[in-house]
Amino acid sequence: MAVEAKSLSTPIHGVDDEEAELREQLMFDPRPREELNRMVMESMVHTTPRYWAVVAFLAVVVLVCLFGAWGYMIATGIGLAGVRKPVYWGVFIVTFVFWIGISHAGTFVSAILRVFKAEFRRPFTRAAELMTTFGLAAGALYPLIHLGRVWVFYWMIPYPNARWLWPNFRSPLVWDFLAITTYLLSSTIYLYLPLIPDLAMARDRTKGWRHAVYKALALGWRGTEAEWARLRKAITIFAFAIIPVMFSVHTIVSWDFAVSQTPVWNSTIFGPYFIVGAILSGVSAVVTILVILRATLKHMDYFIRKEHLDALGKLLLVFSMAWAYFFFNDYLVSWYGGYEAVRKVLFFHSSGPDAWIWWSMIVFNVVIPWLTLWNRRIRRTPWVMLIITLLINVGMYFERYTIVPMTLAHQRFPFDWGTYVPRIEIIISIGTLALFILLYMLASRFIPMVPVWEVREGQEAHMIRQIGKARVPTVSELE
Amino acid sequence: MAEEKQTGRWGMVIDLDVCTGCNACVTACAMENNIPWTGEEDAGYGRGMHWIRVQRYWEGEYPDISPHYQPVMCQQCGRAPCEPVCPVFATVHSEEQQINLQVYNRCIGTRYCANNCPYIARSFNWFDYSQQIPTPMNYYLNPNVTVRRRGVMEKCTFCVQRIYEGQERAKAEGRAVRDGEIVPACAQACPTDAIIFGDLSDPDSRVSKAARNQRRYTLLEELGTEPKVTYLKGEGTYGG
Amino acid sequence: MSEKLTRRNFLKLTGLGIAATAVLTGCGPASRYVLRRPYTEMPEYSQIGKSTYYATACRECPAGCGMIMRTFEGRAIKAEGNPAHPVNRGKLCPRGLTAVQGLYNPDRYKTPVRRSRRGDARTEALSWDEAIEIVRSALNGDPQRVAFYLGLNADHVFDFVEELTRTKGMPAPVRFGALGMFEARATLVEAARQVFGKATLPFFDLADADLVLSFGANFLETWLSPVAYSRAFGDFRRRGEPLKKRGYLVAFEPRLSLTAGSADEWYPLTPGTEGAVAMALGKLLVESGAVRMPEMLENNYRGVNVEAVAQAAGIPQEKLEHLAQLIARAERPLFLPGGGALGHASGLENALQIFALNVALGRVGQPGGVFLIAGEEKADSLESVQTLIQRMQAGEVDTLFIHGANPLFELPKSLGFEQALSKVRQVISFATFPDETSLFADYVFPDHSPLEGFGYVRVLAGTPRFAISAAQPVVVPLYDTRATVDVLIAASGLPYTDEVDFIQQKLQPVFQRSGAPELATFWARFLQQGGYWEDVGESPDSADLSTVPAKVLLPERAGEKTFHLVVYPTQMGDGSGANRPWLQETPDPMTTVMWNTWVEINPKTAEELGIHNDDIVRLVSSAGQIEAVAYLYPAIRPDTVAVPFGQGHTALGRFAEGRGVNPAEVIQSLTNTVGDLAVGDTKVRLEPTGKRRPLSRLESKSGVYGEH
Amino acid sequence: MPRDIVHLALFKEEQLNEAAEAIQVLREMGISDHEISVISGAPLQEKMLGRPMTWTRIPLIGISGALVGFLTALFFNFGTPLLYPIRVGGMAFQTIPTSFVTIFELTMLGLLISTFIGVFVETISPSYGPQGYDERISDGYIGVLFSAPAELDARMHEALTALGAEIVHRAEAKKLWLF
Repeated sequence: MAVEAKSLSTPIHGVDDEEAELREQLMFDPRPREELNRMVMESMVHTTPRYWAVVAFLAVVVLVCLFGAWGYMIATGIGLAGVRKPVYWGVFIVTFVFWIGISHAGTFVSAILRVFKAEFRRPFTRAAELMTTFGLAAGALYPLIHLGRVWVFYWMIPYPNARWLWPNFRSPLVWDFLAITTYLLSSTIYLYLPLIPDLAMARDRTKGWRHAVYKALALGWRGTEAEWARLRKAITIFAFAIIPVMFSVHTIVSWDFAVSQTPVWNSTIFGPYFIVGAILSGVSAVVTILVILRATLKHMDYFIRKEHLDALGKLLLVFSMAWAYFFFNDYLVSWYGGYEAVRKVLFFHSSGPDAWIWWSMIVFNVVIPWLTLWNRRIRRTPWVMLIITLLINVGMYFERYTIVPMTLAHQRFPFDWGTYVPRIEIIISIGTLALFILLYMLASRFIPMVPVWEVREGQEAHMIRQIGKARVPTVSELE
Repeated sequence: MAEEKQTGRWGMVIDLDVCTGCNACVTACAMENNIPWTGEEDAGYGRGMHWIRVQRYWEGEYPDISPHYQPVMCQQCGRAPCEPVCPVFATVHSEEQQINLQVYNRCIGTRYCANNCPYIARSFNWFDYSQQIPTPMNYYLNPNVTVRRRGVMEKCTFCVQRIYEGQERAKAEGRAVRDGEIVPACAQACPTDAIIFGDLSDPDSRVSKAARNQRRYTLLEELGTEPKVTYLKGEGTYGG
Repeated sequence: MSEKLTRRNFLKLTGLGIAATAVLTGCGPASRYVLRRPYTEMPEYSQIGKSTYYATACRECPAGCGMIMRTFEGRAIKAEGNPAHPVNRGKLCPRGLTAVQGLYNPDRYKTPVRRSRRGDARTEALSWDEAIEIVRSALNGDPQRVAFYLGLNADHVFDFVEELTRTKGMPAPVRFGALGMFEARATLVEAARQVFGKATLPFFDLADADLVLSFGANFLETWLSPVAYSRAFGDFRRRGEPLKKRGYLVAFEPRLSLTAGSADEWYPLTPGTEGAVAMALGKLLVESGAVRMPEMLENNYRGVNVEAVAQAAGIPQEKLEHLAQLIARAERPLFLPGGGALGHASGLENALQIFALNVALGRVGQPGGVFLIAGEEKADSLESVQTLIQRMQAGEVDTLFIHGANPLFELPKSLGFEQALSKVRQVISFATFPDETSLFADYVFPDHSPLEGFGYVRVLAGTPRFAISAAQPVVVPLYDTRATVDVLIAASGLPYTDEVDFIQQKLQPVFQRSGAPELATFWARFLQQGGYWEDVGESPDSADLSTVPAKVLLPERAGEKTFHLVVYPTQMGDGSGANRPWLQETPDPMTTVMWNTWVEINPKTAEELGIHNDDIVRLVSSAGQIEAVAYLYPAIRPDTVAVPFGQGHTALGRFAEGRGVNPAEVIQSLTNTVGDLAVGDTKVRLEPTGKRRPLSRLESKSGVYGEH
Repeated sequence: MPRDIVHLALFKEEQLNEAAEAIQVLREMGISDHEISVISGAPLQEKMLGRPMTWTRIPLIGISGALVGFLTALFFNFGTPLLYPIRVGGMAFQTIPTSFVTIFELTMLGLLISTFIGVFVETISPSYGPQGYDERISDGYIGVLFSAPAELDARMHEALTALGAEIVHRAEAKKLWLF
């Protein structure tokens, strides 16, 4: 069969309507590498006074709400938080799980979509990976913040004390420690590896301190065949290996709850349920961030397009359904089992004084996505997507709130029930939210937010082919 | 360590038919074990440090209503759910006494053990409550019991300091520990003697005999935690 | 190399090695024999020294339990019960357990002081010489113008003051305390006197009874000798030989107390109908023909209308019949006349009727029956206090000495003690604590804390045997305090060298009884064992039923808008326990409330009045009004509200001040025929205030009451 | 032997075919493959340019790391409880179900960390073949670096320019990293 293929690298003349529509997609709207480089470099160095004002504000919030409040709490006692008997874990753990969930975005987008060659991933893998790293950084603070004696946190690290006593490797908290360490390290590396060619690009285009830093970080990258081959190999290893690590992290987080004897926590489905929830919240957060980046970062409207929101919106719908499936599965089985303590907890989830949290969770996680995301117009409208994804994340936060303090509050002895009212937790949680945004904002002016070489690679591999009478977008096997 | 002979599986029986719910055990425990008070607001917000508490439930409707008392403390589980979840071995099983120990020095305050305790028997030092004891009231603090600082978990120890003292005394006198020689503060104070404490490995001890009573049950038996505290059903449900 | 390594060098090297190891590991060679363990062991597992144990008497309430105080390096550590003591047999109640928190309370008086303005917390320190001079001049004035107000403890201070007033021709001291007031102790003594011919508290042998009907006796918490009765209750329930039958407890109380909570049957009767219920039971017993009783009683009972009594008391008639059957079947029934029954206008009649049932069933002097206590109870009724107040009002008192009591807090405000106090020229308090009364004293000459001084307590309630508890100092006095008896001896010139000398003289008759070879031996044993007691008790030989009335007045029921008020003492005792943080933090057994005062209201009543849990309600009586937090208590009559006594201090140190309210503000000063406070006859109105203040409770409201 | 001069032939992004051809030309001129190296701004597969496959030890390093992690985990799970036997929750000192978690995590940690270390070490270790760099590479240019004896200069220039290459004579090895 004679097929006429045109590489999109060369501008096609005589564009008809069909092609114009195709050109709405980034991959079919190629620009020369030089120009892409320029756009990314500009986005990186371009700042406004408003940007700095926001950064300064966030820095103050981080200083006061996170470090100030935390320091005060270290000096006075964990009692400043609202935790109590029997709700020994509260918003700290809720926020911890939330951030760990957010951190699933990067790996999901970048590793799973990479493995499955989902081409729409290309422009925002880095944005998502950054979320992973910063989400983990924010989340990993919480096991420390929540400790009663944070100054001896290092006793959890696997090393023997003076009397050859090691940590307890049967404790899910040690697993947590290992898993989070593994995930934090590997996701940071996974962020870094594909960044090297872009750092080299930035190195070649900067002077002064930026040049020095990029030079150091680019590891002398020249782009030789060996370097590319190594990178490809490493990225492949990482892409395949980091997926189970990602699953393991949130599974272990779920085991913190599931291995205990607490009613409702003790559930075998918690692992996948948590993972699906994490991906739902992570992908939502990616959409949120993409919408914001698109609006605030220079030239981003070129890289991030409605097609991406559209694709992610579909993913969100799928994950919202998956979440609902797992949630219902967990709920039904627990409810049907009829164990009294479990039924009590479930009753209090949906009918207790804090039931509005549970109901909001259902509305935000299921009702709203299901009612909206099936619609292509909605999926392609950035501000609507911004609202929907923010709500999904609120819903996911509420899910964790339901699971942690609202479950602990009603255990087997009704005499010892206790309602939990968060106190300083809220301030510290705001502090880490600010920390996350601050880190992200700073990174956006320091790290090329778009993996130029990957976009370019994709654009080169995409072409429009004439098959019969139609022009069909295709992807070459080039990779 | 296991090289010593297996005696002294300490256990307790609480006869709910005799328990009047008077809370003397609560006070006695606090006075023996240097448990700090927390004040009105914190105590009301579930931060009371009581190692033992008397759960009071109501049964029936007025006028045929009666309270049901159940003193609950750490049940010293044989298979304690709190123990394996601690990342730093701060709560461990004592092979000698077969009880559940809390090592304050090692505790880093993850509070996982308390979450995993189905009996909600653990108290956490949310603040430096014991530092708030004004001088000279701290004079009465028991020198044999650690004064806990903030950020660590604590719980009933079966008055392990008394167990040790009794064992050492018996050893020094070259004899076995006599039944009833070692009593924790709660059992010592209990005005109706509803709390019986002793060695479960000795079948003739008072506690062993009481634990074989037909009215016996353990709390949340279905969890398989193998508690060392046995309750005897109250309110006239007599069998043997 | 090896051939050059001589044995000598080898040893040197080894030594060096060991030394190096020792230095490196930071321990000497002994570490080789020490099993190194990580911190799986707490410091609890090492014995750091030997404790010293002192037997002494618990002086927290008048029961006189034996206490063993563990001391370590001169500090009192832990109060334990004295296992040998006949009253408490090794047990203690929460009050006794927290005795050390009283001893080491930071708010104690530290020196003798003069107060320039009454009610002002500011004082100026005096020396003991000046203090004694002041007491001396007060004692040397007109003996008729001196008054002593002492607490309820039957201790050596009371004996000394009695002797002092007798010698000097002063009016006899008033001995009165809140615990006696709420259980109408004088009424009980008077009833015993009338029936058994001896003014003493009766002892009820709970342990050997098989059926106990308690008429408002909260004997597990505060009544007479709670630890003794609690121990007996344990035996009563867990009985072995000869009855082999679990004791069965029936309680008649308008509000379910701790005791009623442990009862097998609880009848919320109308306050004040206890005597009538006793009569109705007597009548039913006579009718059943199962019991033979003195004719005189049968005649008495004949006129009882059981139906009317059932109606008035609010107990269904068939329940009374069921109870009569229970009694008829019981081998050893026992009837307790408690404070709830006695603190009414008809209190004496109620007491006599209840005694009559005991007599009718032949329970006097029998195992599981009523005994008389060896000692003589001289507690005063409220009447003596009223007399004293009248004297004070009339300006007939120049100097009022107060020891071991806090009348300004304990007495119903309507008695007007505070106003009367202002008419007294000079008030001298021997309080160890800045309590309300001592705050209005011109001089405070602090006594030792009970754990710092010598003394004794006559056991007047907890055992029928002759018993006297010995008190001895367990620690060196913390502050510049002085034993009140010492001060009074020095000031009065009575022929004793000091307190111990007085105690020993006073114990001469006991020493004679004991058969000890010499006083020193007796004294040593007395202190070492924590007292002196004999094995056998007395029992009343006869009972005189002539005073048992043929008719008991049925009290009027609470009106549509008014409620019976039940005021009951708690683990805080007479209120002096409120400065012990651990008594405050020990939950109230029934409500699990800590650190505050609550009003118990039946949930149905509360619903009608629109009151919710944790709402602040106002209680108004003709005597005054208080505001306290509502606790919807499911086990109280709908026409009754109950308030615990002991909180609401305006003084008494940091742990007590400004906490809760004092129900003494609303108690009407009604008295019964004996002159005891008819505390159960106070009626109050309830008014919601619209304010809220959550109570500090151990229980979960939502878990226990299903309330969010 | 006098040092050969290093040349850099730059091709535009889309001149991939020409670059492949140029390599072929150079090879025909007698310049062996190891004297040529290709640098590019986008990943090019060796096959595209007809170049021999580069060989890397990264998978090997990664697997060794995984093995180390696995062994560490074995020690953590089954060794450390014996160093200090402490009984918890009625469990055995060495529990198999819980060990899988640690084994998995540490194996993965070993694999991923060592993979990165492999990349890092291989990247910073001196590479053979002609050095040299041009900043246009990161603009997508494809650079063919080769060292050729001086006598070939003219021929080579001609042939490569004909293919559209821009020749950088004596391409300098730049100091691109810290050392």
